[in-house]
Amino acid sequence: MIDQIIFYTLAFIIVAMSLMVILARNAVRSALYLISALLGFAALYIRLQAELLAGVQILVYVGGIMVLFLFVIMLVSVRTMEHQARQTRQWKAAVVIALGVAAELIYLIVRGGSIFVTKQPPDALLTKSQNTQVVGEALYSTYLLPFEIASVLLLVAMIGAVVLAKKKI
Amino acid sequence: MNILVNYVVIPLVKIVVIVAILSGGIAYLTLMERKVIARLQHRLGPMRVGWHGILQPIADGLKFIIKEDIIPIKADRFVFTIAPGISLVPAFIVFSVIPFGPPDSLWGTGGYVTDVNIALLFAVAVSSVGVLGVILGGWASNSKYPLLGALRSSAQMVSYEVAMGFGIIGVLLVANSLSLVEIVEKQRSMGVWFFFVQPIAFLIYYFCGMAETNRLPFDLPEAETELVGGFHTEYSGFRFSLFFIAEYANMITVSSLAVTLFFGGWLRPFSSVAALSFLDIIPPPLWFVIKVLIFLYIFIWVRGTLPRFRFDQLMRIGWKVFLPVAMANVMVTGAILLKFL
Amino acid sequence: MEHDIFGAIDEKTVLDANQVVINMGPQHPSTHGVLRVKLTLDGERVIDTDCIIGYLHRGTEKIVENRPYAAGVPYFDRTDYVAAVSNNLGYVECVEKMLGVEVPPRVQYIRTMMTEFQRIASHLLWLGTHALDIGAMTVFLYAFREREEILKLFEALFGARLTIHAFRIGGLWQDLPVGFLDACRRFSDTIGEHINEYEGLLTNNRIWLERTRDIGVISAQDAIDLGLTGPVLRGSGVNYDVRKARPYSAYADFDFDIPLGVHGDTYDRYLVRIEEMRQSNRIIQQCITRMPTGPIRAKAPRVIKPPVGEYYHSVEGPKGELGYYIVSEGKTSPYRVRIRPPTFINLQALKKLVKGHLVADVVAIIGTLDIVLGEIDR
Amino acid sequence: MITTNHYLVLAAIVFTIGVIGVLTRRNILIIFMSIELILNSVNINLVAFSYLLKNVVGQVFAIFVITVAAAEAAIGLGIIIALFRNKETIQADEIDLLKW
Repeated sequence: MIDQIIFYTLAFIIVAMSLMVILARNAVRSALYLISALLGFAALYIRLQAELLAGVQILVYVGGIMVLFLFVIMLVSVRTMEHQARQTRQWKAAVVIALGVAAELIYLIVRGGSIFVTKQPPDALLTKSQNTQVVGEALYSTYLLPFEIASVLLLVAMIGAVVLAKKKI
Repeated sequence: MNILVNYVVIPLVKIVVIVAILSGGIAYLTLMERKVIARLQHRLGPMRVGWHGILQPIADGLKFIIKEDIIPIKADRFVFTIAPGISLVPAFIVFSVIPFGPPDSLWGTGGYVTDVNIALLFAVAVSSVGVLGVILGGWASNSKYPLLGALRSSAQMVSYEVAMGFGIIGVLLVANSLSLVEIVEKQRSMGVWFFFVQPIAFLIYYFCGMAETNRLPFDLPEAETELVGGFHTEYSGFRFSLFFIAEYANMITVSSLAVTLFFGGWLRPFSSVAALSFLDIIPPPLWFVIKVLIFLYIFIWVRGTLPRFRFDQLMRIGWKVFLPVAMANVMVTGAILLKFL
Repeated sequence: MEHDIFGAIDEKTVLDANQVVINMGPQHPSTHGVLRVKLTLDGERVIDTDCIIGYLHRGTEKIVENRPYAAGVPYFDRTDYVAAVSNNLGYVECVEKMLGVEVPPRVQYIRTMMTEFQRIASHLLWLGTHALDIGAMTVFLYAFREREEILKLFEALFGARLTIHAFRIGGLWQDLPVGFLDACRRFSDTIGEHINEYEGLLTNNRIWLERTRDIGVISAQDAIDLGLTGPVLRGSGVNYDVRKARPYSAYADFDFDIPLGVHGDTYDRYLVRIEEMRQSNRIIQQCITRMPTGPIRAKAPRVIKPPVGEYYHSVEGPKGELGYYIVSEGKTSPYRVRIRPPTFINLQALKKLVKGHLVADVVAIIGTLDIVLGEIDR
Repeated sequence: MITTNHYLVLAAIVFTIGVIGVLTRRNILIIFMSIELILNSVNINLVAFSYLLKNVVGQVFAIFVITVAAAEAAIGLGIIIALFRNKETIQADEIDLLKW
């Protein structure tokens, strides 16, 4: 019961905020709604016993990426464009196609859901205070190569961003 | 029924108590700041409201509430209105994971609202949300000085967060846990405060904490003599006071985390030395408060002494001094732990 | 870029993605009054500055042209209102020069002493506000503590604290009150320690050094070309001080040094002013010990009608060469009075000094120029 | 009773919202934020399966996704700034040099 209340509340928040992201007139408002949605995601992760991920989500997404977004939004003063049309010309077709895809996805999930063992919510995935450790172990043993690649990716992105944004180096 | 009591009633009571204490503490922190700064400057500070200005915070609070709440006509009303809240709420939320007393205190419910296994990450992550309030407030004012302040703060807070995070990792390596309660327990079982194990990490954490809370010498986002108050230039009355409270709450957060991570939280000094057990006459939460007060005093002391950095100098120190030193600290700590333990 | 007199911001600059035009002042805590600086910024870097002045214009020069000579003195309290004594001295001595009046030595000594007190007071105010602009708030209150003592001395001798009307043409309003010299001695014995206190907070402070070193550098040649005077000029190493170059009052009698800077940056100007306070104190001490006795008024005519001609007299104010150019037609009021305001001319250097620096440096540079808008706008 | 299906459906909905945002909005920044939504919906799937299978791999991959999102945000926003400098617009359909 509590489970359901929590899930549906969070789901409602996430969906509503996601909708607001794409409907808002102003990019800053959009960012604000996206932040709310991201916090909702973080709460869901806690619900799914991925505490580390929840923390990372808030730290990296809300405290980092969204700050970057707001920074850029402020730099490219978007207010001047508030009065122009929000949508591109092909928006009706886009919505129809996207909804079609969604219907298909949901149909498949519901029909194919029985493939998954969905009878019981399993016991605690991992006992308290070990989630971080287990994720860390996986990252540094089995997934060491992807981890290193990710770090290189970040380095490349950093250099790329500097090169792109800097007028003269 | 038991669940209801354990997971709703008891935490709720604790939350109410902590929020009440914190609000009062913040109010009197402003008085403490004014008094301490005044003493540093051969002044008396507030003297009129009550005995030696003891009721000054109440008068200030009242003034903030009854002042007109001005919203500039060109401002983005919605964002402008909620920005102080965004800044304030995370500052308070962090206290949900900070332990004020040992787990067996308070009739076995623990001297904290909750002990989560990612408490430290949670604290750092949530306090990083507060910067959004500053940025949005500066943007929504639709005025140039606040915008400059917002730009400064977004750059400053993001970069100091990185160094701060690396500083904390040093503690994590030693403590082997993200739970703040366990970190303190570890300091008890090791018989030494982590400050003596990780002095560099502490210094980095504390300086970055000063930067994160926009205090001198890092108060560039609000620099009143440059940016006329920075992001809160256009704010007045109650909304301004929310930003103000958030800043002071953040000061308490940084001090509390510093105490918890580096100075043994609620532990008395030399908790492993039995000969000093007479110190136990002071209850653990009080030890915690005493230590926090010392750090708050240092905040104020620094403000009374130092000039302000310039923006490029600030960024240079963050990226070129604190971050490399913090990283080196992590590596050296890791190497020592691997070699000897 | 042309701008109209009200400094209206033209649209193109606003739309340029990289540049922001920002108004610093006239209501800004660090523009020391009502200076308005229009900054063109690229991020936080200053590309261009425009000073817009005149918010405090009261037409002092024109008013004085319609007053008797003696009635002109109080108006000059209000030009550089933090250094009223120096302003009075310049005007009074200029008129005395026109009349050919020789004032008694006691008057000269008192005038010199009070002017040096005024220099210390003015520098203290500068130090306090300059430090506050850079963020060191405690120095501000320390400096004001000592300035208060000086203002008390002024009150005892002149009857007022800020706009003093210190001197009269031909002498003084009253002789030194009883115990005044002792009070002066007490002050002058302690000020040295207090100056050490300020220096302890600032001179070797890393942040202070970072904020002031190599900020707003001006070379000796540029400083001369711009006509800068006072500590701003001496900070660049040019040895020019009216007190030494063209001694007036009793300055020829005293021993004092002119501190000089080397690099011409904000830090050097800071050091120069700090040292000037010490030197002023030296002069004060010499004044106290060698204070002559005698009359406090010269024989000046009751109705002042200087002979026809043009006269210029300048003194070393706290902020630079403070000159008075008076044209007389032989009537009871001057035909033309023109002040050479040191800060008005020093302010010209702002554009040059600020270029390429950050917004925070603009504040430091305005502070280091030690401007007073009462004098700039007159 | 909340099953994995619930999470999957939620993820699908958010994914669709993101796709609609990308396809319909003109403001590049909002398109970008829609992409973040899509990435997050994928993360929900990963974490939900991680929970279901009692396997931490899902969370590991979610962390990789967040890493990629961070890299992408840095680069993307850099591109937007460069674009804005040159074109003075951030409307997607005004940047159409590659169109016929």
